[in-house]
Amino acid sequence: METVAMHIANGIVDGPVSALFAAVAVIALAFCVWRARIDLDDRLAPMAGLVAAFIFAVQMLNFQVLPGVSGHLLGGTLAVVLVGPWVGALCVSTVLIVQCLLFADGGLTALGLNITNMALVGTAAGYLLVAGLMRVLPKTPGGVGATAFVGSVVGVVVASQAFVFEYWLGGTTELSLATIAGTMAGVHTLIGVGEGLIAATTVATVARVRPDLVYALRRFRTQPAIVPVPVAGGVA
Amino acid sequence: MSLRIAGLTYAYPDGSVALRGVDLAVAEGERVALLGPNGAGKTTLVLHLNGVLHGGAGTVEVGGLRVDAGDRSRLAEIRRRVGIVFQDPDDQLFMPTVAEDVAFGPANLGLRGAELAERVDEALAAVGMAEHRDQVPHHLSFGQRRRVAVATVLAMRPQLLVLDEPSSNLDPASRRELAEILEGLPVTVLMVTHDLPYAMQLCARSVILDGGRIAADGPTTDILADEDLLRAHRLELPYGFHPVRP
Amino acid sequence: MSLRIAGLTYAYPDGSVALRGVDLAVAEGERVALLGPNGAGKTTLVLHLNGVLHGGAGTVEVGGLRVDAGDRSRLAEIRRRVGIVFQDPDDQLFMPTVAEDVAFGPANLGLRGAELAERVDEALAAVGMAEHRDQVPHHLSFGQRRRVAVATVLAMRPQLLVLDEPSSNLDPASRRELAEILEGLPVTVLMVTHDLPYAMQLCARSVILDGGRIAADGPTTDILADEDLLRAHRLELPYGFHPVRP
Amino acid sequence: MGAGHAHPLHLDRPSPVHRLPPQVKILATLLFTVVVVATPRTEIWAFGGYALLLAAVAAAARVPALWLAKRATIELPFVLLAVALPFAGHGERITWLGMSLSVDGLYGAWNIVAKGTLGVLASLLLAASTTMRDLILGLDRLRCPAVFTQIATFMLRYLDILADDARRMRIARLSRGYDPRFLWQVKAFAVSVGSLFLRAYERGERVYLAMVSRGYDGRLPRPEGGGASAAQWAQSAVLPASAAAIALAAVLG
Ligand SMILES: Nc1ncnc2c1ncn2[C@@H]1O[C@H](COP(=O)(O)OP(=O)(O)OP(=O)(O)O)[C@@H](O)[C@H]1O
Ligand SMILES: Nc1ncnc2c1ncn2[C@@H]1O[C@H](COP(=O)(O)OP(=O)(O)OP(=O)(O)O)[C@@H](O)[C@H]1O
Ligand SMILES: [Mg+2]
Ligand SMILES: [Mg+2]
Repeated sequence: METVAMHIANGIVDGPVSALFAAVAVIALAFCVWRARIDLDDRLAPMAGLVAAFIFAVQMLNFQVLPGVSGHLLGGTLAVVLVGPWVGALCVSTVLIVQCLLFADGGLTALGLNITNMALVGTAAGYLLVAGLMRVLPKTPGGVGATAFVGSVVGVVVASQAFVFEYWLGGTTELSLATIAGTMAGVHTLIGVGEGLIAATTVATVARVRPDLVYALRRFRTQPAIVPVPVAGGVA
Repeated sequence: MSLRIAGLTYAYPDGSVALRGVDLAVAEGERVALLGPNGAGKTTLVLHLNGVLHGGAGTVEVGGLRVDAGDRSRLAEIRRRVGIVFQDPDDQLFMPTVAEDVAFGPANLGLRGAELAERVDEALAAVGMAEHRDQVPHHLSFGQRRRVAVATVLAMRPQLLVLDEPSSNLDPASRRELAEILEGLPVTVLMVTHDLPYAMQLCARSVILDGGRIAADGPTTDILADEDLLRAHRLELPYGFHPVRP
Repeated sequence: MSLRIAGLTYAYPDGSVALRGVDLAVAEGERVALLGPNGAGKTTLVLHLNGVLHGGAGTVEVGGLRVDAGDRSRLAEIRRRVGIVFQDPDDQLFMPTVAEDVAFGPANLGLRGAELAERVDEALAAVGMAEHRDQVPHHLSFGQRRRVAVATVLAMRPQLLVLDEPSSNLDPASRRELAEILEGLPVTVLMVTHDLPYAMQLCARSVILDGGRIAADGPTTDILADEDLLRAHRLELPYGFHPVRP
Repeated sequence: MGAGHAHPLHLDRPSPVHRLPPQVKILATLLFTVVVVATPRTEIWAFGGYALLLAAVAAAARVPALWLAKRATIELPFVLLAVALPFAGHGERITWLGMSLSVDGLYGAWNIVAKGTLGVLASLLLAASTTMRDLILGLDRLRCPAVFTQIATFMLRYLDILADDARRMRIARLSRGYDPRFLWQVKAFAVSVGSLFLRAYERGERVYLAMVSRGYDGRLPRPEGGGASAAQWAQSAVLPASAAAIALAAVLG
């Protein structure tokens, strides 16, 4: 069976469930806006813009996962590592809104669903994993890179399962849920690996040259302003 | 607008130290040239004058107001008074057309309508770019982009004008025209330049910065006449140039 | 390596015509200065010399090989021979460290190991940037970036060296050192510059480009002595400069 | 993505639709899509009516049908899904040309194709007639929280920078003898993605500082006026209002 790419179109999930998730998205994003105010200082604003642009650019690259099945990257974990969970969720949502309005990618009425899956669920899963892993892994570029890789794979797969849940609630056609869940998980593991590789190299490069820009490393820094560059930890 | 810098120190996030305790005072209406070798810290110093860079030690005061990254309203007031022409015009231009880019600053100052249009026209005419007003800035030649960059700052009518290598990449006539504009402006000017004849022409006083420290400060004619001093800081008068007093 | 340009015409995708039939021949070993006002088309011309820009009318021949965007292997050969230092150093530098950036070109020419390392060291030493070899290029000062940009091209030992405003943003000592390097190289040089004294010092012949056309071509001393010609093309000798024959 | 912040789907035309303020267009598109999605899938003729409405808008906006058709292929993955549904669906089945098809699956396929296509066409018309900057202005006037418009403004700016830096890096590589056929390896690609990110960030940071130096405080200066007149609201309300009328007629009739 062909698999749904990540951006849900109009008419796949019925009206009431779409409306329900639109409400979920609005409430959750309002919370993120409130929390992001604390994070979003002068420097984080351009960083958030760049992360959004980067996600936007990589989402335009649709690549073939299996014959007949294409997918694209989601970028949630990358955002979380660089700008933190709250601003990260806002970055991904901004990309989804602009894509939906200007690129006709993802249905306008499915925007709530898409934001829930990609900007909230995927990002949250990625963040929890990153926060956990950063406690045990070394705080080096290699360590952050590895964290970003694992976080991306898990984040993408969890986001795809959120779609299965929504389809179970309000799918417009009855289909075998087990088949959908299995296919989505399989395909998105592959997408997740691709995404993980890009996220890991990007994050490791940034961590090596500008560790001050990596949100996930900030909590562990002793001196806030001037830190000598740590020696690279073996990631390309 | 006077300028007073005391004990300014700064290191970039990657650890390279660019300023190591700079003291400098510029009186209102003075035109001062800031000279020094590549990597001396000139651009880093310039970026402190309106709080774009901050976080090291030392203080900067503009017209009696202390530049403090924490105090946003005071910072906004300082940015109204201080105009900086960046060394790389690509950093300065970001709007979709030349005219919009020049209008950006004055519009942020609250200008609207005819008054705004007049400022834009005047600034573009001053740098000879009026006929390019509707073009995309990054589709211009490098020298044209630098001229627009100068216009974006002139349009704000700053009281302290800071220029980072304004004459580089300008054709000789534009270089002279810019000198004439600067000479006609009744404002304080701090000009970073490697073009010693230009410094001589425009600024009565020169300051040499090297290795993040002030190495010399005095009348331009004296500084440019001191060959040993110049040589010690990788400065020298160009081939064929014979200093004459203005 | 000789250069022959015939009837070269080019318009940018947005319709602005930058070159309107340029004819120019440079003999092997000659050093020629390319002068002209901002927006004359100098950079556009330079970018045709190794096929980065193409698609207009006319032909460019380098050492007898015609530059043809369709023929990849010939283009690769031409890019091996022609080294271009871009006007904006940010256009030139892209690798994570200075040394890797300088090594990029020679490595593409097939050099490896000790030979490669030697080329890199030599080029960095020539521009005085050896101690910055492990830094990130875009964390350097503007002038330092320009010096590294020159090194990336010197390391390839091109036979035709094209420099777009090489002296801008260099401190005066680096400006002279670059002149000495260029004078010592046994290669053909085409140098775009607004720095007329520099052109006088380095190039026996000068060409004026204006509005996409060649407006004058002759010995530099003659061209720089013709005040009316200079004035007609927004060129003029700087304040305090008195031309003396070298 | 360059001049005037147009985007690949923008068609620069002098038309009454292009001249409408962005906020009224966004709202009209949203309401229209909601009506379409809310229409029961069995009301087949209503969807024909919606298609006619969009055709009228396309004509007014001077957007060619072929252009729309080509851009609408973004929907293809869903159409493929729809084709599979009649085979995979459950419940009552009918036989057509020797194939056993699920009735629920057939309706499901129709539902996805019809609502999906109408939604994509409506968004395409919005995209064709609105630049990215206008869209952000429109969202701003619709009281979208400033965090979003600020991120979107920077995103827009960075897309230019990313494209520009990617182009510069490509020219720099080519000029120094790089032959992508030989050296296209995962590592080279990954390294260049990482350094592109960093480079774009640092350039963007400098641009941001330059904006701040000229008094930027998180909001682009709004072009004067720009509020929509009552007539403009009325004009754009025609689309969702007629759609709603069609929906009502279909459901009641
Ligand atoms: N973004 C940066 N990150 C790290 N180090 C930097 C950065 N920018 C500059 N530096 C370093 O700080 C020092 C001072 O640089 P600055 O740009 O202030 O020099 P400058 O005097 O303006 O030189 P130039 O005449 O070449 O423009 C140099 O050693 C440079 O390598
Ligand atoms: N990318 C571009 N797109 C459109 N037009 C361009 C572009 N780059 C340059 N132009 C135009 O082409 C003409 C020639 O530009 P070019 O950059 O070759 O000038 P130049 O002689 O190098 O000037 P300068 O001395 O300022 O560097 C100018 O009118 C310029 O506005
Ligand atoms: Mg500088
Ligand atoms: Mg040029």
